[in-house]
Amino acid sequence: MSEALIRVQTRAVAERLRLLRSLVRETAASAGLGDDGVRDVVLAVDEACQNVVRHAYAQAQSERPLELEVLSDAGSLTFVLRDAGRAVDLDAIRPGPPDALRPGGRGLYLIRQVMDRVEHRPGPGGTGNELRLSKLIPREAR
Amino acid sequence: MSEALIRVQTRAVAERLRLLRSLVRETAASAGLGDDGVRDVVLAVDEACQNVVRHAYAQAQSERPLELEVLSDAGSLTFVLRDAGRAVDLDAIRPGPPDALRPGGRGLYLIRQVMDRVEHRPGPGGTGNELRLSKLIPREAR
Amino acid sequence: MNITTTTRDTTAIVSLSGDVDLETSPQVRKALLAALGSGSDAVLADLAEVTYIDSSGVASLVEALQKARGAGKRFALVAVSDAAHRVLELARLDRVFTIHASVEDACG
Amino acid sequence: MNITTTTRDTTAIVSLSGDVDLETSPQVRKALLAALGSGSDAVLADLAEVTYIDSSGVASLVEALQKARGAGKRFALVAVSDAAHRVLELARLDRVFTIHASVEDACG
Ligand SMILES: Nc1ncnc2c1ncn2[C@@H]1O[C@H](COP(=O)(O)OP(=O)(O)O)[C@@H](O)[C@H]1O
Ligand SMILES: Nc1ncnc2c1ncn2[C@@H]1O[C@H](COP(=O)(O)OP(=O)(O)O)[C@@H](O)[C@H]1O
Repeated sequence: MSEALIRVQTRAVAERLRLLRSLVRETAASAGLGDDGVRDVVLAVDEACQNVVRHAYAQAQSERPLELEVLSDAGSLTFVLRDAGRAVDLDAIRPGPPDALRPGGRGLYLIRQVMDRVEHRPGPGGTGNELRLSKLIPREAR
Repeated sequence: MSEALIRVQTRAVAERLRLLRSLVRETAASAGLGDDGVRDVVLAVDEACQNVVRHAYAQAQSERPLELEVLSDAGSLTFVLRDAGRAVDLDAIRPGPPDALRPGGRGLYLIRQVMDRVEHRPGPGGTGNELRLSKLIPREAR
Repeated sequence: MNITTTTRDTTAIVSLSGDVDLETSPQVRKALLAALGSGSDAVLADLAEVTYIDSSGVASLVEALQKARGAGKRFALVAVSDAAHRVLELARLDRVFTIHASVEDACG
Repeated sequence: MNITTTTRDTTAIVSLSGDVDLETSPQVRKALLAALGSGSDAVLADLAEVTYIDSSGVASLVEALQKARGAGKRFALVAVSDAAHRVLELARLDRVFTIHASVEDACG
């Protein structure tokens, strides 16, 4: 049984990412993830949030909801990220290590490197995305 | 015009207060409240949240929603705290400095000492409370 | 939050570090009352490493002070961090407690 | 996030401190490209004080590297903090950039 630790709603703009990171850091640390685990999870969730900021909404769009929910169970921590943009098929985007000399295109790669489980569900009716990022908690910290 | 920076929903239990404090700290710091202002605001919002934890719900109650919203405008930062407990009349509780030798009863006093505006609205139909705590942002930091 | 109790002659020193809040103050209360219940004739709460304290933490200190008075024992705060001092001030308790700069000062 | 550009002989040193994220990386990009556009024949990005860097920050570094190569200039990272190094590693870029332990090492 997983428990919702917290649910956060904000506008998907770059100025909120710092705040979201501090929230992720705090939940990951209290879940027992250790410094390296905390750092990796903060990166992955930030990359996922920043994809919502950059890709989910048209630039001019002022309504740009982003919801982050943190779920915890005995063995893992899951970050569920929801947007209300156009539903996309993220599973179709499976690049290997990104081209060293292309500046962009590293977000999903980093997320998949760092998290133990990545699940994407396009929203019903072509609207919205739900991305679930899970990290196992080391046995000795549970 | 005030802008909602973030809205957070969680269970009103002592184990979530640390996370809420870190969120308050981060928003207060980015709003430009210096170290002392940040520290005071963290205390006030924590005291308000802990009142929800201790007083809003019966101990055995497992559904115990607590919502914290942070609003910002050019001149101030407002923390809106909502519970779904029995509506109370907090304005009726106006103690002076609490008795030095009574352990409890200091929360509202600290909140009123530290915040520039404290507004309480009992919810409609006798259910729920909304507490709005505002802090002015020093002119030079706006 | 970390609590360590050490003894120096007949004085018990309860050192707190981290955030003293609604979640952790019950342990602080327990440690202070245990120290007062032991053979020591004075108890010092060392607040040097306290990064945060709320009204529930302050309530534990007040309760310890009361219990000490009742038992004719000495209770004092030591090396109060800025964060803790601010809250004592706001709660108008900074003059109610005896406060020493250091354990040495308190014992000397 | 703070960016300071200093010059030592013909080398420009862009020192970053704080979090390099989607909000702040545009400034980093601008500072790096400006340093590369100036008269200097080498640019060093000093990452000693970088507390966090995301893919957009990494992208700015990659863009600077590309531009340096195009212009026949040297671009290297210096004193890379643990936080930044981890991300370079995850992005498989830790071997793509030239990395020096210190500005002295890089200039020597
Ligand atoms: N929330 C999202 N909504 C729409 N498209 C997305 C979303 N997240 C990722 N994408 C798509 O996936 C692609 C790959 O993302 P990523 O690996 O993070 O690299 P980058 O964002 O730098 O292109 C993006 O270019 C975008 O087309
Ligand atoms: N959210 C709330 N719901 C119900 N009652 C509340 C709430 N907040 C405060 N109160 C009431 O106000 C009183 C004073 O609160 P406070 O000054 O924080 O001291 P204490 O909580 O230690 O009694 C409480 O004892 C409680 O009866």
